[in-house]
Amino acid sequence: MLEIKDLTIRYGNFLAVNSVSISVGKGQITALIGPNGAGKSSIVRAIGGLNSFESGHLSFLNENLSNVKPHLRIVKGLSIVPEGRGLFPRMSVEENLMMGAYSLQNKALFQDLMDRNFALFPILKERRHQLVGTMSGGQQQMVAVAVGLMSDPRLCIFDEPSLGLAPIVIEQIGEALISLKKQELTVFLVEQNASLTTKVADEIYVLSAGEVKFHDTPANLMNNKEVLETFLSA
Amino acid sequence: MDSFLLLLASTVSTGLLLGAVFALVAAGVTIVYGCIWLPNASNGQFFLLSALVAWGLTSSYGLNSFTACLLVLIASVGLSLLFEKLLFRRLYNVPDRNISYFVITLGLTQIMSGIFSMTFAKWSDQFSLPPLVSGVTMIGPFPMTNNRILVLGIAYLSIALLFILLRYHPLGRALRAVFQNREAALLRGVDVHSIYKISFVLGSSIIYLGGLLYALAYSFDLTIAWTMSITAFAIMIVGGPGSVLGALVIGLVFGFTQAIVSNFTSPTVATFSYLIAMLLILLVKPNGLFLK
Amino acid sequence: MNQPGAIPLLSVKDLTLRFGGLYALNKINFEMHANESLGMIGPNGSGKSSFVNVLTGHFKPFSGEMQFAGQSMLGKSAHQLVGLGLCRTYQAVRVFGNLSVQRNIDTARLFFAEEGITEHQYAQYLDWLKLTPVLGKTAKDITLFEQRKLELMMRLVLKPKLIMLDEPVGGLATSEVSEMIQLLHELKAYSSVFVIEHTMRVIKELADRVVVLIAGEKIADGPPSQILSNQRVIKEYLGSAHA
Amino acid sequence: MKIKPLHALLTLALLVLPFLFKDNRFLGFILGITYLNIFWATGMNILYGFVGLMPLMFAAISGIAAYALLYFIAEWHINFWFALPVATLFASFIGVLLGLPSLRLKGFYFTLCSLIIQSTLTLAFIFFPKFTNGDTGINQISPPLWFGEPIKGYAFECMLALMAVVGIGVSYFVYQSNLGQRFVAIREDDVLAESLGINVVINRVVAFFIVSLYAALGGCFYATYIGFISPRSFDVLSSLNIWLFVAFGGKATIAGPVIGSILLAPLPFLLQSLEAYKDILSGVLIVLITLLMPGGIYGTYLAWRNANK
Repeated sequence: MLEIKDLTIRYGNFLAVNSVSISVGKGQITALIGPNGAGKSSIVRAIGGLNSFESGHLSFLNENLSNVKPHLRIVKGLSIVPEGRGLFPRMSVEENLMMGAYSLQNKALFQDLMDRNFALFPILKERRHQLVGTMSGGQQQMVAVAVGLMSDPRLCIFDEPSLGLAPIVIEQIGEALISLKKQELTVFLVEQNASLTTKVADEIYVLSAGEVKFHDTPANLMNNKEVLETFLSA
Repeated sequence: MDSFLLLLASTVSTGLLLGAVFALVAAGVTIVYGCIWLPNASNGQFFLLSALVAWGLTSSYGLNSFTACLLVLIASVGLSLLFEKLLFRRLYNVPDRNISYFVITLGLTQIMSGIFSMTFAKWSDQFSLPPLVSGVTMIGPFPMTNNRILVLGIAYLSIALLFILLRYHPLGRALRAVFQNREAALLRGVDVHSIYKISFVLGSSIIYLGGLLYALAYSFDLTIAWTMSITAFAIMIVGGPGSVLGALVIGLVFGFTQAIVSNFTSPTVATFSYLIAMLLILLVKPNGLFLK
Repeated sequence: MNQPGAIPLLSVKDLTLRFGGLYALNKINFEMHANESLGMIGPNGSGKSSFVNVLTGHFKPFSGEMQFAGQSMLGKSAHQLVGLGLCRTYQAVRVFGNLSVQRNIDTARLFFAEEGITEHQYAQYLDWLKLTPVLGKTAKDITLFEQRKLELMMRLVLKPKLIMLDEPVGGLATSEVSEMIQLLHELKAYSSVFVIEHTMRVIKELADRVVVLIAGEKIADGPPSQILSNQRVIKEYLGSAHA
Repeated sequence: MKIKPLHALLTLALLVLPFLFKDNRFLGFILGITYLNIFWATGMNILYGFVGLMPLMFAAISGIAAYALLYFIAEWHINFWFALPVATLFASFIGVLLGLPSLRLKGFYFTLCSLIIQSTLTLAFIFFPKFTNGDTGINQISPPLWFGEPIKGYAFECMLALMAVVGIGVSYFVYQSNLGQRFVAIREDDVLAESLGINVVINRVVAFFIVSLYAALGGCFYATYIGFISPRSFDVLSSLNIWLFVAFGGKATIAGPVIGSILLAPLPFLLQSLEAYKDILSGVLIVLITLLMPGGIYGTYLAWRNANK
């Protein structure tokens, strides 16, 4: 569904990402983990068109993303929940969800998507009129996930959803991701927290200092001492 | 006794009207600043331009005020698009573009005031527009011209429409989204650059409307431009740069201040107080009163 | 390791920093002596950069005491602290991009004007950091590694007693990282070093002692080997019980 | 401090010119005005070019100095040469106070704040007629005496030429000195400058004091040279105009403000018939310079020369 081939990103002379190749299969949860500063967010920003990149090839549903204007990529079904959640603090939960559906072609789906999100995160229904800026980190993350789903995407990319969240909230996010997989949504999860990813992901890439060091299933990675070592002291 | 009541009535009606005009112009300035980071120092010249052109149409072409104002508003959209394309689009991706925009609009102010002094200044030194409608109606004990009532109506209707557009219409929501989180709006599918264009046209049109409403209610001269620029900036800064609610509320407050103050001393004292208020807010609470 | 009676180079007692209700730093305590080199690690948002900003006078602490070479640091602004011998670098490399490398260094030498470092020392540092070939270039046009070295040069001419290095290897290619670590080893001869990183890779080779900061609180303080096996660190760092 | 042959030639030219226009009062007057503007522009360049702040309250400081000078001369009955230093220091002290917001605000917010200060002071000039004789301004200002003889005409132009050259010299000295390097460091990155031991606050205050001296001295000589001042001589447009000379010529260089003043200052007088075009022309130049040539003439030339070196 999403192919990244030899992606290289440079800020001035700072090499952030060094010829990284990742492919995200349909209906799967593919994860990319690595400590912060490893270049994960640069990859997500390049996919979203927020960053230019030096070389490499990005294709979504085998269409070259470079030919698609950044604000039209969501119409193709690619929804990104960026690092820092990408919310509108001085708007209510409901208005944030409406912005999530800004690019929705078939407006009839709107209410159905809202109901599905309220089912996924019941708390959002009670607090639909509350300003998002006044909510806790965990609640904001739920709104961010819901906003990502409001455009009825084929692929949803989550950039560090666990950032700054308490462990129990991270569990809830994990459960939500698993239930999304059951609804055949393809997910590309970019994370720093290894425990969340190993529980939900089907395939994991480990990134360190801008280069993919490992690519394996969670089971093999668990008992691979070397991964742990590189990851902890990467 | 009733002379006091009359004074009170006229102050209230002036306060209401000035308040609405200030609120509209300040809202126009703050929308453009919030969205594009463009502090429009020539908003007073825009304000004056629409009034003068409308005056030209009514006095030398004999059009009635209504058509003149309509023509001005329509033409202003073209002018705004031209300004946006020629002057402002070039700097959209420059991070600290607000200082360059500020200097460009100061240059624009000088160009426009030069043009006015060579054209309109030569034709007359006092300008006003013929009333939209004639007659007087009594509101309780107070007489009020129908024209002023109509102008007040249009002014507050426009404020209401602006508020509804921003609060409930998807375009208004997209505008606020771009202001609150530019990149997130882009990710949700908002074409940010077209929103920049729309916000500049919307902001400028509101300023042009303010000019027309003022010209319909009061006679004015060329000095109104610089005073308006300073007042609109003061309202934006005190209300909070980018906060339309702030602009509307502080606009009304300043409108009433102007009305009350100019009854006792000269209006310049009011301008003086706006400057001091702006200075204090800039130093003490740069985010203004309404921006969290 | 250090004579018990010696005055610590840096001592921090119950240092607390609050933004509104949020505790960025909560009662941090530790000491550091001149001949020691210290490391600090902590995940994102653990308060590392707030810690550096408080110590170098960019933020005012809410409460607590900070002493540098026996003198209190409270109320001192960043440039005064340079006078005491405390300098810092920034997480993102920070040089005067539009000025030449030579002008960058000269700007740093302004501080001491006459009684600065001797010409001999200056030439020695320049040669050690291999900056002579790029002196004429504009700072933004040299490689990131050279910019990092320029940052070190600009601190050394200030005759520092302690340099706080904020993620000194950030953004470097793997080959350059080992070269930088070697440089930092040699740097210890000229000034004490305090390295802030979010992983152990650099710290375990440089620091005699490591302070671990999580959510604004010091949860561990000891030699790198001990830290690596500290259950609480691994648990906090890697998320729920995984190791 | 090496003096390049070009600079020596330029200085000599500036000093010699008044003799050439000795009898032609019209051109002589334009020359005098140009010198004054060179002096002002060189002063503003220290803040705008070296320290990186755009002080739109510059003309107000000149105004304060001019009005103070006339007040001291009239009330204390002292002659010009005693009143000058007092008025200049008084205005410079106020100039430093007006500069304090720059310790908190930068970029656009500082420029906006300086615009507000300028507008407030212009209003103050109008509304405190006791000192400024209000909107009508003060005329028949007597020129300074030199051993009993009033300095007028070409003699004044020689003095202004000398003042301009001294002004350029001082700014050249500041630019070369440690102080100038600190200013440039603050302009480039004031947080980094602070962490390299530069006391950003004190250096900004010093910069404001030096620039205020330029503004104040210029104001005093402007008043006695022109013989008439009014609030309009020291309003926002005057500050913007001086800024334009610096930006048009080339900010952060020594020659820039001089070139800008020489090219632009005489225009309003030479285009006497097209008076209203003055505003339009300077407005168009402001827009073009900001959009197309931020480095100004000399700045762009320097960049082009370095690029091809």
